[in-house]
Amino acid sequence: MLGPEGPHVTIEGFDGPLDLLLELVEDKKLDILTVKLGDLADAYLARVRALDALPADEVSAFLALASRLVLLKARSLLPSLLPLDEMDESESEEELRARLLEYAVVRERATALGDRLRSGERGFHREGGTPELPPRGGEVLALAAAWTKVLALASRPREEGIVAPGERYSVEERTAEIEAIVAEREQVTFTELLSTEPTLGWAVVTFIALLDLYRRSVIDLEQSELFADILIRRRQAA
Amino acid sequence: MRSGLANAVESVLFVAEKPVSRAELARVVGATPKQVDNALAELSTSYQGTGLRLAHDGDDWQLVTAPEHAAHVAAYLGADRLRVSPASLETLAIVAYRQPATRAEVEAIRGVNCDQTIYTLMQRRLIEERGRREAPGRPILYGTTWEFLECFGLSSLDELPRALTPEGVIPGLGEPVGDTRA
Amino acid sequence: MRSGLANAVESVLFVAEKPVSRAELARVVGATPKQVDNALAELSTSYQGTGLRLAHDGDDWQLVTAPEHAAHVAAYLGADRLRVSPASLETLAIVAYRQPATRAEVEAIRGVNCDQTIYTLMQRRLIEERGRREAPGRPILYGTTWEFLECFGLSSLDELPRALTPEGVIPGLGEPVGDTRA
Repeated sequence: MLGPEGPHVTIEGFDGPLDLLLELVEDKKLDILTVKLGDLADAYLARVRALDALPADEVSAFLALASRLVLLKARSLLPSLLPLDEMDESESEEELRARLLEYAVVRERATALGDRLRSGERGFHREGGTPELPPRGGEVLALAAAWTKVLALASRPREEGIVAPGERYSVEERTAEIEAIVAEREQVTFTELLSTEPTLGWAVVTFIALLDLYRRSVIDLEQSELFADILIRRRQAA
Repeated sequence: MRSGLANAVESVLFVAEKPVSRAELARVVGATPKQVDNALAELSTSYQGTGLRLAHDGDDWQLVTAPEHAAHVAAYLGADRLRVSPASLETLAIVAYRQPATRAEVEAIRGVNCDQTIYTLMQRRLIEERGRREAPGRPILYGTTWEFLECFGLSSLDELPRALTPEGVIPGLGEPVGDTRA
Repeated sequence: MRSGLANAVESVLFVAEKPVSRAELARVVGATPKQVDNALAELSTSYQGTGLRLAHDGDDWQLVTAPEHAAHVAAYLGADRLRVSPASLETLAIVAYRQPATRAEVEAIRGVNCDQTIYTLMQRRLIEERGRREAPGRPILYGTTWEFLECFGLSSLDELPRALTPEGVIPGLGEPVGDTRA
């Protein structure tokens, strides 16, 4: 038994008066349906007597059943002495038998359940495992397309010496170029600025030039959302 | 060959972290409840001889592992075996076969006070409250849980082991339900 | 008819909250790794035409739902949960096809700073850290995750579609790995 069973006391292996009575029936290999329950009175009393330290709240239940069994026994021995209406008041043998039968079924079921539990053959459900719910529904073809795109981007003619783009492109020249473009068109996108020479070095130089122009308040930069194209706008004279 | 609907239901039950009702299944797979019933029956059959089972408690459905592989799953999860005292098992048996049942009914059958065993079973989540009976005193009704089905390796209450002894009808307790199930 | 071992493996993978290694599977079902391989192959075949799939990342195995039922699963879990920007998708593609990859490599290919996209992808658990490269600065290596496979309905990285154009070797970045798989 795991955990406290608290105030419920199991007396010498008996879970209650009915349990003890059923035990007697089974011990004596009697059939609940045919046995005269009153005949068990002596054996029942003997077993109750043998139980030491009966807890107070259980005693009455044991004794109530014992007295009922004694009554049933007395009635079978001296049927004429007991008026009929009095018998109706007490629990009849048939009622007790029905209760015992019901209890026998419960105990059989409890045993069957206990056997199942002991066999360890149980089911397990899935806990789910991903409480934050990872994203789903990704388009694998979109992923492949993105890969294709970056491959195309990466395989474009590259400037020699990716490490030192400044040697090939002049930030000053590029700044002047961009200044001329916005002076003429008012606004241009970053993508457009890159399209003339789509290399990494060119992009870096263009970006630095833009930062410089922004710092000098020549242009305003706008980006509607992260990774959206950058819009370069000529700043209006104050 | 399984139907697409059965597979859709399977996918949903697989990701579900709790039992899914028939109505909810119908909604998410875009089918009628009747079609879902067929899909569930189809799945249930196809899980025979596999490591999975389709379990249900009323109209709620859940995928669980097959009881015969419990030892391996327990080894993986490091799960302890559940122990229940004989006294608690009796109370559990009464609740399981007669549910919903009140404490008074359980005590009438067992002939002893069942406060503690009911408390213990509630703590282990093998039984739970199921509202109250519309009767004097409005006594609490108890029924078994999903945990109960899982712990005992049952796919549904229909699989409760049957008793061999014929069951008596106790006056005042109404018809027992256990052995009249299909 | 499936073998008992395949069913045992299925039970364990079903309850597992994360991918289970071949060695761990062998331990809990009490079989040799070689027998586990056979059981996994058996399972993989039997999931054809069902709502489940057996996915693996190297020697780590996991049960997932079949990609064709993603819509129903999403309907159950609450709408389409994937929102990946084109920029993030590019970064993800680079990591997926070249893994493990460093941030510098991703940036060299995309030509833009990728701090934010890498952070976003990490947060969404589509990529994860995979140790560090033994090189100056010991840069962090990134690779794709289980969630990535699930998200894109892939059973393994071998199933990544090939690039639509012939892939060149990118100077200074070493051999690409994506299309040399399979």
